[in-house]
Amino acid sequence: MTTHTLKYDEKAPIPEEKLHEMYHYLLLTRTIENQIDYICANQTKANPFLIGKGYLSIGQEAISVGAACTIGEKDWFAQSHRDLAAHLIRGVTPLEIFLQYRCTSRSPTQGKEGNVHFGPTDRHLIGFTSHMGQNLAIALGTAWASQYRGEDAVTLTACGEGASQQGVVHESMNYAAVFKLPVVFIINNNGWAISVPVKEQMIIEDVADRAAGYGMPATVVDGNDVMAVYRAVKAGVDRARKGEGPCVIECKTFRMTGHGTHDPATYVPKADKEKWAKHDPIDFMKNYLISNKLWDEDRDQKLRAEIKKTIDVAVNEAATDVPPDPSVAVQGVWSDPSIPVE
Amino acid sequence: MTTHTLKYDEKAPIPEEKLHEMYHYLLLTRTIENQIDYICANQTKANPFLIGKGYLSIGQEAISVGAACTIGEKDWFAQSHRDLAAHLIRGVTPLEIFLQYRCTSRSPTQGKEGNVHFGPTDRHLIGFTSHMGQNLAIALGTAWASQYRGEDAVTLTACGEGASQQGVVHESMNYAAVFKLPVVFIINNNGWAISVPVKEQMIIEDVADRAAGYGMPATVVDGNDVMAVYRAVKAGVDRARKGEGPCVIECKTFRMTGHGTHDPATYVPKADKEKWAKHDPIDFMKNYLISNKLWDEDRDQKLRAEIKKTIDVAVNEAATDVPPDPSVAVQGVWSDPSIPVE
Amino acid sequence: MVKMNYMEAVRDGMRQAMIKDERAYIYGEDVGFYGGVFGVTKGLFEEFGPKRVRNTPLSECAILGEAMGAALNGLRPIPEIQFADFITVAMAQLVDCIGTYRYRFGYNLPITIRMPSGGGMSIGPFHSKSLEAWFIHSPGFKIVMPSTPSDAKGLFLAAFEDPDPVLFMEHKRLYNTISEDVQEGYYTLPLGKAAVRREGNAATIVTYGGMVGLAMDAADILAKEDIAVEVIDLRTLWPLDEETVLNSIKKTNRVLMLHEAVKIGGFGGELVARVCEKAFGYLAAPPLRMGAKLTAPPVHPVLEKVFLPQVEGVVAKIKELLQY
Amino acid sequence: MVKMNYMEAVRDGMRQAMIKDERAYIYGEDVGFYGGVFGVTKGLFEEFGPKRVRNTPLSECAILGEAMGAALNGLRPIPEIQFADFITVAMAQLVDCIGTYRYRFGYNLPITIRMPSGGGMSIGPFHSKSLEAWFIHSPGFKIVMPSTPSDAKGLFLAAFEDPDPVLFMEHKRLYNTISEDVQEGYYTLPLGKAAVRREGNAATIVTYGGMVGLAMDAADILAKEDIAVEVIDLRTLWPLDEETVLNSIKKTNRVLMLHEAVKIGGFGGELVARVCEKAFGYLAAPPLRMGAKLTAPPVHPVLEKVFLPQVEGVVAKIKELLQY
Ligand SMILES: Cc1ncc(C[n+]2csc(CCOP(=O)(O)OP(=O)(O)O)c2C)c(N)n1
Ligand SMILES: Cc1ncc(C[n+]2csc(CCOP(=O)(O)OP(=O)(O)O)c2C)c(N)n1
Ligand SMILES: [Mg+2]
Ligand SMILES: [Mg+2]
Repeated sequence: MTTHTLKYDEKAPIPEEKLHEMYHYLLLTRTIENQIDYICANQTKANPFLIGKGYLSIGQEAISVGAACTIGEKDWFAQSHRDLAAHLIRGVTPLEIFLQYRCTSRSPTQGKEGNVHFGPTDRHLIGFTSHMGQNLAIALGTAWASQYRGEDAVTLTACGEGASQQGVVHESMNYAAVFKLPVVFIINNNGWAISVPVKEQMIIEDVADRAAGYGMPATVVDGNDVMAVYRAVKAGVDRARKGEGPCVIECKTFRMTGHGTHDPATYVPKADKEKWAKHDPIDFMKNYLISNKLWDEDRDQKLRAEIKKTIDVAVNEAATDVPPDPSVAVQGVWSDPSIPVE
Repeated sequence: MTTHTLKYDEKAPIPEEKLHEMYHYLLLTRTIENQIDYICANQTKANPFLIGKGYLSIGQEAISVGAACTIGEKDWFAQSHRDLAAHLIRGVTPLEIFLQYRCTSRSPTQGKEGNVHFGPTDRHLIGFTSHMGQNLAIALGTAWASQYRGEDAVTLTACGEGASQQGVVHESMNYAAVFKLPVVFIINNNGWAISVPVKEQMIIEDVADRAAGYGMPATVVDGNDVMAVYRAVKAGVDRARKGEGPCVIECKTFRMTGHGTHDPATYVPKADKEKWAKHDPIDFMKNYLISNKLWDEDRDQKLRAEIKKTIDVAVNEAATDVPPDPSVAVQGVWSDPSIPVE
Repeated sequence: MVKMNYMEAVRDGMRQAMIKDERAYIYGEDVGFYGGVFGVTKGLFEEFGPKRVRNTPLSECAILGEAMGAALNGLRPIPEIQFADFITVAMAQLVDCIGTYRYRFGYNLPITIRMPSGGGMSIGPFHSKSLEAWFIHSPGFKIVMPSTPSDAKGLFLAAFEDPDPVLFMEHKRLYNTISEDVQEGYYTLPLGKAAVRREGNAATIVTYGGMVGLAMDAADILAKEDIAVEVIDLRTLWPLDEETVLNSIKKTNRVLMLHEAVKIGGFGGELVARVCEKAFGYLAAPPLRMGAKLTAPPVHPVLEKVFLPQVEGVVAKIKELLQY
Repeated sequence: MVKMNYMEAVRDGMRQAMIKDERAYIYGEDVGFYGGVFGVTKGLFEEFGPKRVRNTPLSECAILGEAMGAALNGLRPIPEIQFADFITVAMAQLVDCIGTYRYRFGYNLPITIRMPSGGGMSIGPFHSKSLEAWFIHSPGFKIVMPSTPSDAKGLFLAAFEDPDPVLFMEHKRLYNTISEDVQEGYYTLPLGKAAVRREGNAATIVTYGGMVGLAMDAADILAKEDIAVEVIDLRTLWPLDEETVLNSIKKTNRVLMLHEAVKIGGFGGELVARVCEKAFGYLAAPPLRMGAKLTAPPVHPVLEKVFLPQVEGVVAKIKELLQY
């Protein structure tokens, strides 16, 4: 085979502000999602605060944080359904997130969409479609357009290991390789596709092994170590930016919640969950920062308090929003509003 | 990676009758397809003898012959559109082939289908659907049913290198590996998908390299050496029959005709064609047989004359058939003929 | 008789098929020990074991390909497409391979494809759709959309026995919301036979699946104004029980076609056109339709209410018919 | 004016778009140096080079995914689906991702998807279909099915300029069979405007694409019996020029909806239902439909003739309308 492992310096220094930024987003994401989880568990069915379920990234935030922190405004992120962090990093506010979940009048998707079916395109995110791996194909186009115009923007795109068994993922990876598109494919391997464990989805250990079949380099990283994710994705991004084509980065992690907030996930072996709980991405990063004297408990308390306040403000603000106007339901299918929908 | 090359004895002896059988089918297939090619080139548009175009396997017959000769009646072959030989080996007669191409009243598909959109299921072939890689997914089911009942039947399935860029092929290979299905995936890599050369379809050399990404063994063989194909596929079949799961066998060959009989294929570099012409699967086999004293010119002449006669008889017989009765057009959608189609 | 909700009835249908016929097996994403994302297959894994109740990877093309090959090789597969909406990733296997096989090659494909359909649950664009119109326009399918527990079970077993591919489009909003006494053991109800759910002579509502309840509610409201609406539940969309529909229209002379699917390009248009072709002279008013708007199904209930037909709308349409 | 056949007109449309707008590019299977399997893109590779006229692997999901991403990132992609029939392998990208994006997220997708459609060429089940009814039932698409070279060019350029995804379903049987004088250079024709191809007051035929010629032939035959049929060519199926259709029916009081797609569940049903809803009182006879049978398109011409509408059938239907 002509392909190889994506090489990068596993000890490459990361600027201190970047480390702090990543830690901040880890905490921010976790706190928002804990809040969503809490609300979903406690709201009444008759008068819910949030509509529908939360599909959370609790325990696997480092992937989205590490990845999204490697790129800039001009770049794109065609994200998965567990990429709340990428939204925040690309400028979506906690208020927008809660409004999106509330589906109320000021929601960025006007109440037409809910929860993770989101991704404001003006921030170079791609609205998520339920059929899972589809954003990998869309990433081909954002990347191609950059290449077409001779720009050096890159596109990140992500999906779960479950989605990676879909046909569209195969087509997308091969196509990216053929046209040497500036795409970095990120696989969030969290061990489960709803209730189906990874061992029943594929018999190989690593989705990353498939990259060789497209002529791309790949690597597997600890998805709960945000610095490892950052370094690997950054290497992929740098390569892509130089015109060297796509690559695959598989991030091993674990889904610490149910598939959605409705799912108690009793099918997940306790031992697995406990093992991964000991390797929480936030604790891991905090330990790293503290033991390297880049952080202390005092600042930590302060940051957490600040984040809590931000979120409280966002939730309170979101609470004031009202249901969408019914007329919204029939608007926006076409640019020309005179085309009938009935 | 946990996977490996499919190992087999590249010098494994092949019984003499098998060698003769394979040579016979190589010649029979070639002669039928030459006849189809000739008819297509010479018939009038207004009153055609055959309806539509021929999608021929000229120059790559050894793949279908070598593969189909490894299995028995109880086994299945979910074939590609260049597997005429497999049809013949599984008992379809030259007359049926010409009737199928003529689309007349006695055609096995009653004139509803034409040319390679064929594959009588009672002979454990799967009717071909144009969307290319689809038969690989259907092979999962025939194989599963055998496994389910505890039988040791295997299923061969085939597609081109072009089709192998489709999503369905990815899903099928992974799925077969997960359930350890008795399937042998055969890739006919003939260098072209209509006018698109393999270099524009993928940047790897061998489709077979993808097998590792599913945890299957694979091998690449000279697709114009029928003995090599036979040995490799047989190894895959034996493995599958023992319950050891699927594998991939890529057969390198070259499309010596246009994509169809309508296509002069002026886009194919002359040098490539000339190179492969020197490695014709029939000449190759004939040389092998003669130099091993298993064959002589005399027998060869006789066989060719016999085949020519068989085909002349078939063509003449097919010529007597009449167009289908118009009523056939609206029959057979459902088992219950009273369900309206209008 | 045992009281069952709609979900339990579908499950019992599957269970009876599995008990009776060794060739039956159930598979799809999450249908194993999890019992499916709605719980429909709960307990079947324990009862029938991993060979006959099997999880699959997220690979719908492979799932439907398997169904076809397994049916050709003697089994009677019962695949699940987790939400009908997701069939879009496997349309070639469904419409091109499965739907046309019998016509092209003459072999039966006894496959029952379960596809939970329909909306009204605030779960938005890709978990709410009713796509039956696509499949009626495609040759080769029988299409069942039951509206009651008894029908769900009896029609499931008829679908299972049928030699042709059947799309069994249960309505997920009904799973836990309706229950009734259901016959125990194995029984079938004929495919292609509509049910007159309520008799009346003022106007006819032709409907099916998730909209039968709404039609009955509208009929209740109208009954208070002494307007007697006949409600026909098609149960099987194809083959269509045209006779029952036409007979009703010959009596009431007014008809509303009601479905949850998008109205534009929906099955209602086919019904209207067939009625025009076969009973135009009986029509005292234009045959009308109600269905969803031509948008993606929106999430917020306020919006989804606009998207989907509502009872007031049905009542208004019937009055429109009467006042014509 | 230059004499062009239908294929040349489509090609010229593309060429004009490519000249005028740097954001335009053409891609798909075999569209490069080969010029496409029908020859529609012939010469464009040479003129615009490999970046703007690009072959792809056999990967329709990737092709349409690319279209969407490229449109969001500022380009104006012109992908080709080699035969409309093959769209079944990429329905999720088309219907779910592309079709709903504007409604859900508010961003335009200026994509022109070329999908050669239609039958009558003895090329059977998967190279002959007319699938427009599926897309009319799915939100977000404009659908163009031109019947003349001038329309093909002018409507292609309008589709290209349009901010929304347009399905441009050219009829492959027309490629070499019709030609006419076509305006040179860049021009557009409005989407959503039907053409009255022939005036008449006895009955109206509403049709489009490959069936316009048949309707005109039938009108010729009927004219000999002094029956003046009005023929409306919709040109754009959605948005629908309802006004032109209704105006004609108000005049003729009799209408036949004619299309090449399967009749059952086809667009004809939608048209009939809309006419009933909006002009029932004007109808002197039941609005009728003609379309293909609900089978796969068979190969042999004798069978395909039964499958597709024929001129004698159209004539008979019009007489049926008149004799009602
Ligand atoms: C085509 C399709 N089939 C099935 C589903 C239902 N479904 C939603 S999420 C999911 C599992 C996804 O697993 P993975 O890709 O690993 O992502 P994770 O949820 O683990 O992050 C499934 C089967 C779907 N959304 N789309
Ligand atoms: C889904 C789909 N897209 C496109 C086509 C048109 N098409 C027919 S054959 C072919 C190329 C197939 O190449 P390959 O699989 O290598 O087979 P070969 O013809 O070389 O044997 C294409 C693109 C098709 N039949 N189906
Ligand atoms: Mg997962
Ligand atoms: Mg090939």
